[in-house]
Amino acid sequence: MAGRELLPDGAGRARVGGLLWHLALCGAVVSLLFAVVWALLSSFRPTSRIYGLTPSWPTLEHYTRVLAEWPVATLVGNTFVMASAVAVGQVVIGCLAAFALVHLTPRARRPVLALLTVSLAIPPQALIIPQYLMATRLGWLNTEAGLIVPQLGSSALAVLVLVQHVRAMPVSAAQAARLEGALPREVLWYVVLPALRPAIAAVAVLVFITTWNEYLWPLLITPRTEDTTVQIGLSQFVTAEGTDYGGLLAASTLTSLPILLVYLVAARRITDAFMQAGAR
Amino acid sequence: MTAAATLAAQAPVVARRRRPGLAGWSYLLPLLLVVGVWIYLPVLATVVLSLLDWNLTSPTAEFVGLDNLRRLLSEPEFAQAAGQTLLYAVALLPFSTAVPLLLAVLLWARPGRASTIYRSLLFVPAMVAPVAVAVAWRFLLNPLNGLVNEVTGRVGLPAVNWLGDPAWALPVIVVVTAARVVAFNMLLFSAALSGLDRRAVEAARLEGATGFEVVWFVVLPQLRSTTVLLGLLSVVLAGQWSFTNVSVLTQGGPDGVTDNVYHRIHTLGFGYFETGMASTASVLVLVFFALAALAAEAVRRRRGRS
Amino acid sequence: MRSVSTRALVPLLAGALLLSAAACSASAPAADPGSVTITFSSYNYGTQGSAGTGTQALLDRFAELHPEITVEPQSVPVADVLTSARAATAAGEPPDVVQLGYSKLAEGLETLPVQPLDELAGDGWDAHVSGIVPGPVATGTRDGSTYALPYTISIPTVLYNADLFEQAGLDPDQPPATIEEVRTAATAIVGTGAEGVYFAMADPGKSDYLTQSVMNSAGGGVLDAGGTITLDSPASVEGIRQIQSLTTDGLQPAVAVDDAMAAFTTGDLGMLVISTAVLGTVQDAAEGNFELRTTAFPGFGSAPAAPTHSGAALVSLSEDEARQRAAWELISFLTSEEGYQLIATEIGYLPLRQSVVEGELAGWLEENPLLVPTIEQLDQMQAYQSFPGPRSNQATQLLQDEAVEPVVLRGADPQSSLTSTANRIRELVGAP
Amino acid sequence: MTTTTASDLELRDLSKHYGSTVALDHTDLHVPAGSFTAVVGPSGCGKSTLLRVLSGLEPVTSGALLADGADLTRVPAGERGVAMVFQDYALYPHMDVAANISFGLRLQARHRRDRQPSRAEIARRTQEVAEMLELDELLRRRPDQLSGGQRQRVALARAVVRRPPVLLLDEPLAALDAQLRISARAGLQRLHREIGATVLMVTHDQHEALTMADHLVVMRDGRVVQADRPEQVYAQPVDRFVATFVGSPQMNLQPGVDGGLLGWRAEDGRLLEPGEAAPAGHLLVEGTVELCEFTGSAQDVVCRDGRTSFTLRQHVGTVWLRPGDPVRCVVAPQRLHRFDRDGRRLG
Repeated sequence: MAGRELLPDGAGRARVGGLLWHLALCGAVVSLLFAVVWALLSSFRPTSRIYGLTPSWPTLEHYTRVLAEWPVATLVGNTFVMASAVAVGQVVIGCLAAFALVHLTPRARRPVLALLTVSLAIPPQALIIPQYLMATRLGWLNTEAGLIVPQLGSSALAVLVLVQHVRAMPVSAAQAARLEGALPREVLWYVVLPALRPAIAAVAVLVFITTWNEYLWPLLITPRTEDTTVQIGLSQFVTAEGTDYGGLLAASTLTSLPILLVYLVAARRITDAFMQAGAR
Repeated sequence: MTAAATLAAQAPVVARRRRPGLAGWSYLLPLLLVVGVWIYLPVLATVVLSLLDWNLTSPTAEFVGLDNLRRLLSEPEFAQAAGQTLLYAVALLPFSTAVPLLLAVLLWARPGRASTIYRSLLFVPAMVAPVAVAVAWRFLLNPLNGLVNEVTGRVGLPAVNWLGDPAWALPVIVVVTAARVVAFNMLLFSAALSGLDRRAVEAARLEGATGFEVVWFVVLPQLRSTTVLLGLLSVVLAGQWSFTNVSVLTQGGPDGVTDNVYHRIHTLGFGYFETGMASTASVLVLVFFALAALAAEAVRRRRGRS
Repeated sequence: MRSVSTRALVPLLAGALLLSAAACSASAPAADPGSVTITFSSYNYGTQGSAGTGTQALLDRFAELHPEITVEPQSVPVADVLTSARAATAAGEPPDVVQLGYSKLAEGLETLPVQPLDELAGDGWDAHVSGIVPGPVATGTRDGSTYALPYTISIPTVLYNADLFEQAGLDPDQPPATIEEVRTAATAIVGTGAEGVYFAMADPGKSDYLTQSVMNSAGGGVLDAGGTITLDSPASVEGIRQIQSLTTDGLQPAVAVDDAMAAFTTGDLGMLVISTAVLGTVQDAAEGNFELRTTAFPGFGSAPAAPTHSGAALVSLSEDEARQRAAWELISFLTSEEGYQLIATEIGYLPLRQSVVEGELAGWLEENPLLVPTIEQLDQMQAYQSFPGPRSNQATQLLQDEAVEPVVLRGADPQSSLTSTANRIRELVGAP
Repeated sequence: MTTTTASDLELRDLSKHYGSTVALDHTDLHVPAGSFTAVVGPSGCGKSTLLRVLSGLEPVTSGALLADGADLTRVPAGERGVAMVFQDYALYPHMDVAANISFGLRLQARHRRDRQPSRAEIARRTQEVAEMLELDELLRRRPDQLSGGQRQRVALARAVVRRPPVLLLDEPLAALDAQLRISARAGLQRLHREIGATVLMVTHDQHEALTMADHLVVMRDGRVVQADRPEQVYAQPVDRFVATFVGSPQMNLQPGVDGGLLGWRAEDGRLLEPGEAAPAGHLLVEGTVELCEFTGSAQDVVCRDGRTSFTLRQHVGTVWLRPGDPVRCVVAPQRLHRFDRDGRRLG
């Protein structure tokens, strides 16, 4: 029953409680979003006004210049392909591993999970050099493969989350399927995956966003402009001649739009995915 | 032919076709392959690099053993960075546990359209490009004509050079990083909360528990495992979360007060091309967290909790 | 048994396929015999504003002159130029021509496969190099061979707000020429409530071009001719102390360069002493706020000003014969009269050939006077000095982080900070 | 185990709407103090809503709610002295049995200035109610380590330990298996006598309601159709719906004179001897046996006469009828139930 007050304190107090509730949350929204909104507003201020606080008429000068001189489409395209491929890759690897660790080789669960947990703590800054050398030896410089495959290495978080959800699932369904002669592949496909869909959506969203904002790896592996990603493109606004703030803010707004749109369209499903993921 | 006998005749067919051992490992292979090749092979390389003096381009690299370690431990910058990494971990802890948990509980207490809208808005900071947010903060914190000093000035507080003053720089970086951490963890807590049994909450209301008591005695205890997990994650990842803001806003300055091990490793590796020292620092960080993980595991096992 | 083996291997194949399919997608570009393709790593290429469009104009002009050479530009963030060049070299595919900042040049010469340009040029070398301003060329020369030619050079200059000068009762046509005059002007401006002056010593890119300019002008310097480190010598310390006194006396805001630039463009800062490279950006931002003017870098006491330069040089890393020739063609064009002329008009860096200044540029300089004071000071320009050895860039960053910033912005004691930092650098680079 | 005096509950013209759906429609109900009242009705008749409104978990749309005459309508859930056992028990998963039971008392101690009841008192009462419900060996167990029956008893213990004047039970036996249900039924009635509170039990099982309650309420479409002693409701159903809903097998109905209905209970039919004539004024019903449901002490015989069918109960000792046998039986006039065209009871 939506809208039902979960913590009723009688009519009077509910109204006051309601006001405090809205106040607290509006406070949180303002403090979390203030910088983001400020960045958005500043992207519409003319260069001569961009510094300081004097109000000014909004102008699209930065947007027109960025759209003309900055390869928005290629950068967003490359980044979208990279982020979605890494998300799909990690989810596939994660599901296969989570299913195996819970149903097929439970003995292996403790050591493998320990291995993954420690891998989370490894500073990516340190691995970048050897990873870069390996990727270039494979001829992946300035290629999609170079962007995608090495980032599959950080599937640890995805596996840890998915294992938690597969373990929370009632074991009876999988056992019943196996009794009817289902092969492991079929148990995974028909029993485990359908129940895992919310967790998969949640993990996919998390990985997509984290990969979208990755800076270090694309910087090295795709120096050529046509192959590189948004974050590297954004750093082109920080030049030796000072930072072109207007352009940078306009460009980052333009490139954040795809995720914001995906989120607004799927906001319901993404938050629900998290909610159901929790419910498992 | 008793029923049992006929059943037995069919059973072996089923058993023979199902070989969990082999199938199991083939399911694990993609993960082991990917993590092995792209995480643990480079770790091996890093360990090797930590024993060499090589700057990546010169053909010769000479074995220097623990010389890198000695140089690393002798320079004050690394020790300062390591100490400050723990400072980041502690400072970000409330923003990865208490604050998002409070927001998630508030949203959970009044389900409905309003809370869905608030939850979506509160998740936005996690999606915006880190560079853009950092730049926006540089505007706001400009000591001469930034909005923050404008406001504090009106209230009569002295103007502060937020990013340039060694006393304020680290807290400012923590606050700038906090928004993204709160946004992410708030959603994770919301997920955990949705798994709770709402009937138990109603039962507590009937037993006379006030709103606060319901949250304190019934809801929070059930979220302990999630809170502990997110707390541990925060301690491990605090340095990495603040990395972008440190490199864009302060480059570790002023006087190195905002530096952390991850940014120090980046400076050593990419700024100075001291590959040996950078690798040694990484090995130290890895060993520290591995020991911490083992210690946590031992504590958990001795406490007997499953 | 047979059915089990095939079906169980499906996930196995998936993993292997994922890896191998990716491996073969990196096909090498087919090189057609006639033309040569060279890569040009430039931190100006692709950036917003005049630097990006100017570099593109240069490359288009070069393509007209040399259709047989195709230049493949690689844009790289300014802070990571050396990083990506070294990484590319490690990967066996170094860029043929690199725009490398002077603060990183010394380390680049030690660690990158730089080619001697005079050998690549052959007999045309003397004619080509003679017209270029000698200072930066000297910086790029190591034991007789020149590995780097100056490309986009800028010198620190004094940008000042003519309107604020008038409000403070100063004559905008008589801008300060010495540090003492800067101090008096700043005092007057602070009287009107604005900030006085800001020396951009704490350069975000950790370059020490302004530190060297101050020390040189005060009679000191980071290094002396013999290679001894003299950044802690009395003269050097005195120069830095003078800049610090501006802050302690409230004439200079103790803020970061970005903050000061923001204040200057909104007209809240009287004078900004910074590299001419930012002229383009500041000009756009200051438009309509106030009248922007420039004057030469101030002298210290009676001695004339001795600013050094920042900016970048061109080096070539290609090993292959044909690509070396093509690389030299590009470098020689970019450092030719037409090259420098375009660099000055299109991007806003200094024209490094006197012939260009008197020649085609004369008319252009009338309409764009901002560069004139600096060009007139070209002959006083000192060569940029870098610490010896492969760790020179690290030493420069140490100087800026451990000494210059704390002293100028946070009131640390000049003598002790510079001395302790000098000793750490001596140990680091192994110099006296 | 002493308790405070049981409260008498009263609903006056009470309505509850969820958006457009009407769950309670101007309901009037009186639950006598100390009674064991069962509320029964088809699903969606509003019985669960009745509990949620009584407990305070749902606000009232209109009308009033009184306990011993005091107006409870606006009083918040925790302060009504009303305890409830949920259908799925709703135990606190992270607390052991002892903590689950004593949570209410510990809250009381927190809220009162005199900090009563004391820690020792709470321990004593928890132990006492645990023994009463045979839970004393399980006090350290967590809910997920208990069986369905044990969980139900913990939920009961948790509600009863606070000695509430009113105890609400939401389908308490629904989740139990058949065997456990019978013993639990007796347990609940014994518990009612011991704690002396007013018990209001909601169930969809009319048999359960008949056997356990001393006051039966039949609801339909958000309204109370009939509320009386169970035997009175069984004997004098106020309309066709109550007649067919209460009692199994269902009351036999056949068209009566002038469009009304004639109803008789399976046990009121008397078999005629072969050739015996129907006594005057008695209703004669004829048909052939279709199937027999043997229940140990009796047998329910389902017979068909052309289109209509009826059920006759035979008790042990008579000759058991077999499918296919012809049946002629009569019903005494005073055992007949007459309903008008709208199904309302006549006379």
